[in-house]
Amino acid sequence: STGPAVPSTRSTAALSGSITVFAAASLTGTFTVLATKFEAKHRGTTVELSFAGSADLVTQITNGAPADVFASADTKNMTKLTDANLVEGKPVNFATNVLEIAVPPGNPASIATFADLAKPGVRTVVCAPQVPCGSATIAVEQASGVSLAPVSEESAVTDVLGKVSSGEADAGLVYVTDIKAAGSKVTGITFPESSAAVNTYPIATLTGSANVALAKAFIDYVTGAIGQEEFAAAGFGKP
Amino acid sequence: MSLAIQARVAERGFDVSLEVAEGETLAILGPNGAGKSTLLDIVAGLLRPDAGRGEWAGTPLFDIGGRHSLWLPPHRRGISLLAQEPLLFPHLSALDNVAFGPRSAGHSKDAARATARTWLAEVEAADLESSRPGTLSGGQAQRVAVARALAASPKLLLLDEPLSALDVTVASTLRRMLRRVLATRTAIVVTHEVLDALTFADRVVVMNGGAIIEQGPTREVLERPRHPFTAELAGLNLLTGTGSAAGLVTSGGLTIVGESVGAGVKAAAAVRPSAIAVHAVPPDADNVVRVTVSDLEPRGDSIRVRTESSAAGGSLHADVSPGRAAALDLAPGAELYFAFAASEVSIYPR
Amino acid sequence: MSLAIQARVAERGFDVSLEVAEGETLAILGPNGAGKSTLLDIVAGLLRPDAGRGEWAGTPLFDIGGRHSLWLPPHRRGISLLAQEPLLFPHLSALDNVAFGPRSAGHSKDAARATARTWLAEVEAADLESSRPGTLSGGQAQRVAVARALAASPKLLLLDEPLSALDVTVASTLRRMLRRVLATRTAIVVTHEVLDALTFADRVVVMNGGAIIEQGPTREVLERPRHPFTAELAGLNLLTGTGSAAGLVTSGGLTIVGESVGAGVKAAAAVRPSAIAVHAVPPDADNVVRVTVSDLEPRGDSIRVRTESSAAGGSLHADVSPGRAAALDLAPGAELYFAFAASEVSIYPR
Amino acid sequence: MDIRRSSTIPRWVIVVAVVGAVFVLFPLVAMTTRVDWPNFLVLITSPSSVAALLLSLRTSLAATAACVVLGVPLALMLARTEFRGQRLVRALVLLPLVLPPVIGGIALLAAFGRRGLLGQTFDFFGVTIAFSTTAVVIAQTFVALPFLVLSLESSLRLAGTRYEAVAATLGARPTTVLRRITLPLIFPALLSGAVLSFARALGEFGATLTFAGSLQGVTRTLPLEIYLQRETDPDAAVALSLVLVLVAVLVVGLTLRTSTVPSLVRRGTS
Amino acid sequence: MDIRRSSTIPRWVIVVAVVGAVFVLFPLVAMTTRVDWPNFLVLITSPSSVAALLLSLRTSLAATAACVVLGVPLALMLARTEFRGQRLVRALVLLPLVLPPVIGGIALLAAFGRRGLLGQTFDFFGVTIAFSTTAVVIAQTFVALPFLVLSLESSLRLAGTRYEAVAATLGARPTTVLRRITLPLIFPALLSGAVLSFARALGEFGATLTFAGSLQGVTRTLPLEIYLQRETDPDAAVALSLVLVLVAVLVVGLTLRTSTVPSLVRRGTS
Ligand SMILES: Nc1ncnc2c1ncn2[C@@H]1O[C@H](COP(=O)(O)OP(=O)(O)OP(=O)(O)O)[C@@H](O)[C@H]1O
Ligand SMILES: Nc1ncnc2c1ncn2[C@@H]1O[C@H](COP(=O)(O)OP(=O)(O)OP(=O)(O)O)[C@@H](O)[C@H]1O
Ligand SMILES: [Mg+2]
Ligand SMILES: [Mg+2]
Repeated sequence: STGPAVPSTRSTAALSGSITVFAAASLTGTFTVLATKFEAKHRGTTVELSFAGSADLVTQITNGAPADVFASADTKNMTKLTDANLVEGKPVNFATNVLEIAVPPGNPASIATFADLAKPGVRTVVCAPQVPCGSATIAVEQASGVSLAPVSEESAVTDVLGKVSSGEADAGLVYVTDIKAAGSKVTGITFPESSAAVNTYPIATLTGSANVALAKAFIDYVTGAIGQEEFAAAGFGKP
Repeated sequence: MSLAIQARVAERGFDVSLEVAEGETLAILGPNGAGKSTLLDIVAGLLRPDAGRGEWAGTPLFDIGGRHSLWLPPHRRGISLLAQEPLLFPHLSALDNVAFGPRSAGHSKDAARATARTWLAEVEAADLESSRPGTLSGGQAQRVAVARALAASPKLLLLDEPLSALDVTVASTLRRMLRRVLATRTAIVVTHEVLDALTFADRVVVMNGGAIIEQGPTREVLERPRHPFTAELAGLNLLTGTGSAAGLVTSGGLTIVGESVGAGVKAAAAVRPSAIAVHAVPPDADNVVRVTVSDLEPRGDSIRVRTESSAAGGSLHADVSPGRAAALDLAPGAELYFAFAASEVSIYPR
Repeated sequence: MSLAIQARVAERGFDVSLEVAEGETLAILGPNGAGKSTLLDIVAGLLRPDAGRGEWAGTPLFDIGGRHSLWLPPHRRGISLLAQEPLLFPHLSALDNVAFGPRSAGHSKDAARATARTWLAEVEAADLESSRPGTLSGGQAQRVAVARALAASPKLLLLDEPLSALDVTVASTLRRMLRRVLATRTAIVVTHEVLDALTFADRVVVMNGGAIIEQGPTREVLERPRHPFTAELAGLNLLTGTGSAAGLVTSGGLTIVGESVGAGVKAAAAVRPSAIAVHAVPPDADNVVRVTVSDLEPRGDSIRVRTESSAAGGSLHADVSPGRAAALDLAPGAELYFAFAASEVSIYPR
Repeated sequence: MDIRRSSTIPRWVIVVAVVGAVFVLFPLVAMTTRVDWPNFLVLITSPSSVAALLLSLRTSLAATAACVVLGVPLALMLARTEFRGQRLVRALVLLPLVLPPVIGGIALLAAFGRRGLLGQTFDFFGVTIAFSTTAVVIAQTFVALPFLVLSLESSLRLAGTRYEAVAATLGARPTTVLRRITLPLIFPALLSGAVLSFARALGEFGATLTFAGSLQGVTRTLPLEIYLQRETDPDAAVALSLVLVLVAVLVVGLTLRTSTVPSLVRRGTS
Repeated sequence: MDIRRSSTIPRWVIVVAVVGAVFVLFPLVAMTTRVDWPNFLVLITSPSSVAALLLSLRTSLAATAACVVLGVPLALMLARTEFRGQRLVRALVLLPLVLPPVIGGIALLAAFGRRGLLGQTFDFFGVTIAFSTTAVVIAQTFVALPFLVLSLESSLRLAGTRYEAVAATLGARPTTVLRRITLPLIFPALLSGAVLSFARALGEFGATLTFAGSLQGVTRTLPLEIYLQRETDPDAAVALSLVLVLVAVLVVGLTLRTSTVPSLVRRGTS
């Protein structure tokens, strides 16, 4: 995506060409903004973005997808790539996230605490243990001693949010940033037990990259001040 | 229990009104495309006319074009149709095809099959009962289709060329069977065979171009045809014209001597081809017509001489023996004289 | 350019070997299910026999059962088949149906259509050229199908009941047209009409139960039938037995007086129904057969009396006038005497 | 006995057909190279896999039945009647085919969900559809129905109405005609339509996920299980897919026989 | 003129058909209640939406063409020839139907990907298929082909070989028979099969995502765009789905006309 032609005073002549960034779907909003700003800053560069679930992206990359940078929603998926020797250098963590309770507007089931989610009659939706937010949920359950009986274990955050915002479920466990992104569709309820599971977002240059310089520059930008500002605005925590 | 139909199908130029009395068997004759199958389709309820009304046994069949349109679906008419194609259900055996009607009438499977077996035997197809339609020969399929139509034991039976595709032996057996079966039923039978009409029809209707052009008791229509098609069908020579004291004067000015039907009356004269003597020079006879040979056709023992005659206003034909044909040195284009006695001519108003 | 076929289809009990000379028109007669259409399908290449070989104009058509199996596909045989059903291509107009053959032979669209128009005119269907098959009457479709088969101008033409479903006028026109067209071609025509065989066949083959039971020049086979089916077809009474000095002795012990073919020879006697006089008491005649009436059938001018006779070893029929029928008080079951002169009997070895 | 059918199709058609077949089959073969064969049995016999397979079979069968029950009448209505807006209805019935699966689920939620248009009504009767096995069947039926309807409709049109008309003149009531003539005649098409629907239901994923959720033994069908396994263990996902493929091949192979083709130049066989 | 077809189908069939139609249509209607109408135009005219729509149309059309080219011969081979293993081939060709879309993508990668079985070969010729627009078309063709093949095969069987046989006796070579008889006769079925394929290609998501990736203007088709939009703005996703639905309705409505049904008791119309 080519950004608007904002005049830039600090364009670096060394940077040119284009890179493709594979980013977790939950980063769609922030990365789109960051890429635009980055292109404006370094005129003549192009940052192509491809979003999908982290696991999808890993599959694509291992199968030779032409990507330069990979931003994962968890360390587990990044590890798959480092194990496969597809990562150039060490991945850098650039953001964290914690769980929050999402309820439909009006909070029909009157949820106030994490323990409320286990009350009979409350339809709770969580992520399946296989996905990052699900493993986080399990960690929180273990830490708090509350065991949930969810009506559904979704494979993606979006699906949990969908169930809650449509009113199908009374409550769901998702990340803070997801609730923020959903706007008025759901209401977030923070709970102290969430600190038991902090999710980390790593980013890395890939070995197949044809423009390592630009890739490194983009990663620097993301982990830099402007990037952190953007992540904070979206609700992410510091790495 | 009588049928009265009056129907019009604009697209096919079809406009017919017809009545069939209870127990009567009506034969429909007519050239290809005359509208015979169309008529049966309308009566059976497979074709909806543009306008008209129909009634059978006191029940209205349809009434179209008035304020309230009425249409009785085929299955509620109690009328069974043997279409021009056998159209046997391909997934059922011959027996089950025939048993279909009785089954639909609510009979048990066994009863329906028993009935079906009886009818298959009637059409000499008992040995085919377990065959699939796909493995039947043309004539075998036709026989099973006839059995199927009859087994439905309808109050009104419509048969479209029931004996087509059948071999001579079976055709004559079936013709006799139909005579027996139709004697007690109301039926309409489309046929191209005069013999069929003679064997089982009480009355014939001759159609042409979507309309009825002649009708009446079978023998009367066939012996006194008013239309060239009917004459050809009956195997007669037809001369049309106006009655005169001597007999009849054709539009070509030829006088046919015979019994008079009164001067000025529109009349027709019929002559059997075998009653015509063929001569190379004008003979001495009551009636002599000069003709030009158009075609010669071997017919077993005899040769049919087809001719054109401007005086007679059409074509005439006569049968001669091969010996006579050789003696006359017949060939298309030859000029001949057809002669026949006044007593061999039948003249009647038309 | 002659055809030689020898083929066996076990499933249908079909086993035939047949030759057709160049330019010859062969008529195939036989009851339903005799295997007539099967034979044509094999020659055309639509049915693969279990065993046999075929050759046409020096080219092998098939050779099955030997070491090397050979099979020439239909489109490379130069043989066109008019099947028993018209099977017009439903998506093409009548004209394009007829033009299909010429087009496939590589002619230009216009040339093919011109040819098609000629043939449509020949079958009196020129006015139907733009009609879709779905809107044709049964006879109209049959005519177009005939035109389509002829327009392919094949070297060998196979016609399965070409004149079925046609009205009398068209049938006689087409019969004459076929006589003209087939005169110069090699053709096999399946028919149930003796008249067809007489009109255009040089030779007839009579089939029954998948085999050829009689063959020979048309007139000879029809005048001296050896098989009851052929006799029925020819409209003759057939009595079979052994030759004797007086003429022939049937298996029932009845002696038929006529010319002798030699004692002990297997022989048959043919008598025309119109040559038989019907009597209530035994008359004085060369031949008198006692019979029991099985059925009466009106036939226009006359009534056909069908009877059974144990002495004659089968059924016999005679034609009587309605007046005579009334005088004899005919009814099924009545006992009668059939009488005929020795000169009216044709006795021949079989 | 009938014509050796091979002789009527041009040879180049066979060549292209083989290319087409290879195009479809090659990826499937290639997939087997990605299967972790040593652990194959362990992977596919895990409790969650077995539960998912059984649930998938149950729901797909139920969905296929629902498709037949609803789809046959729909196809008949489209093929055998004429009414205004028929083309629109045909186009709309096709839609679940083109809807991205997830959006199909959203549409179902909007209709039958707790806050959906009919949700109140259901709630009133104490019925909750979401998160239940019923929801899975509904989602599968929704996406699979168009397959049955479309393949059946074109067959019904091709079969024509001639035999039905004959049956009616023999006194058969419409229901009898349907049962004894129409359905038997198009049975091969009905079967292949049902198999198509079954296959589509078996592979259904997005709408189920969105509309029904994903709980082992209740709503987590095999495709959902595969999707989930992929997060942790792509090998297991491929192995499970192979199971799905095998089930499908079995079902399809056992039901879709080569139906007998009517013989050639015979009357009455149309 | 022919029989009023409505009279031959029982009334209860209509009732069930209406239930079936409502079952499919109701969720679609309900979906429109979830559309953010005030922002509808803005949402669907964003550059990324338009790019996705255009890409979807282009690739779906290409995939449909590929389906016709490969599918017609395949259907002919399945319907008109007999060979050992035919049932297996038929079952296998059906598979892409049942494969969960993502697994379909994995299979395609295993076959045509850079590390796939054929990848080396392609690489050698300097061709990279995966993650290109070609890959999108391949993925769509892979999942859409079975639709065409199956609906065509049953129609071919139903149509029978009688007209083809007649054409052959009139001297037509197999290719002529195919072009002038077989294809015209089954044209309605071919059309509906092609529409089915197009619709399936248009809605294709999982295999595309895995095999082709999601790059705006290159591989991000409308379903992928919808998926992505859903992460950030579910309303936009629903609105875009509506666009997809409209496109599908248009295409289907314009192509699938009520084909004329052959008349009833007429000869030669089969
Ligand atoms: N479906 C149709 N649509 C339009 N016209 C038709 C249709 N069917 C028949 N016709 C036309 O209607 C006329 C009458 O056809 P019909 O089938 O009734 O003739 P028929 O008397 O039965 O002839 P045949 O002796 O050949 O069977 C013909 O001119 C025919 O072309
Ligand atoms: N497809 C088939 N499969 C098996 N048997 C068949 C098949 N077609 C025909 N037969 C059988 O083969 C025999 C010969 O049939 P064929 O059609 O050749 O008879 P035909 O002489 O043409 O009779 P018709 O005068 O009735 O047309 C019949 O007994 C018939 O039942
Ligand atoms: Mg007719
Ligand atoms: Mg035959």
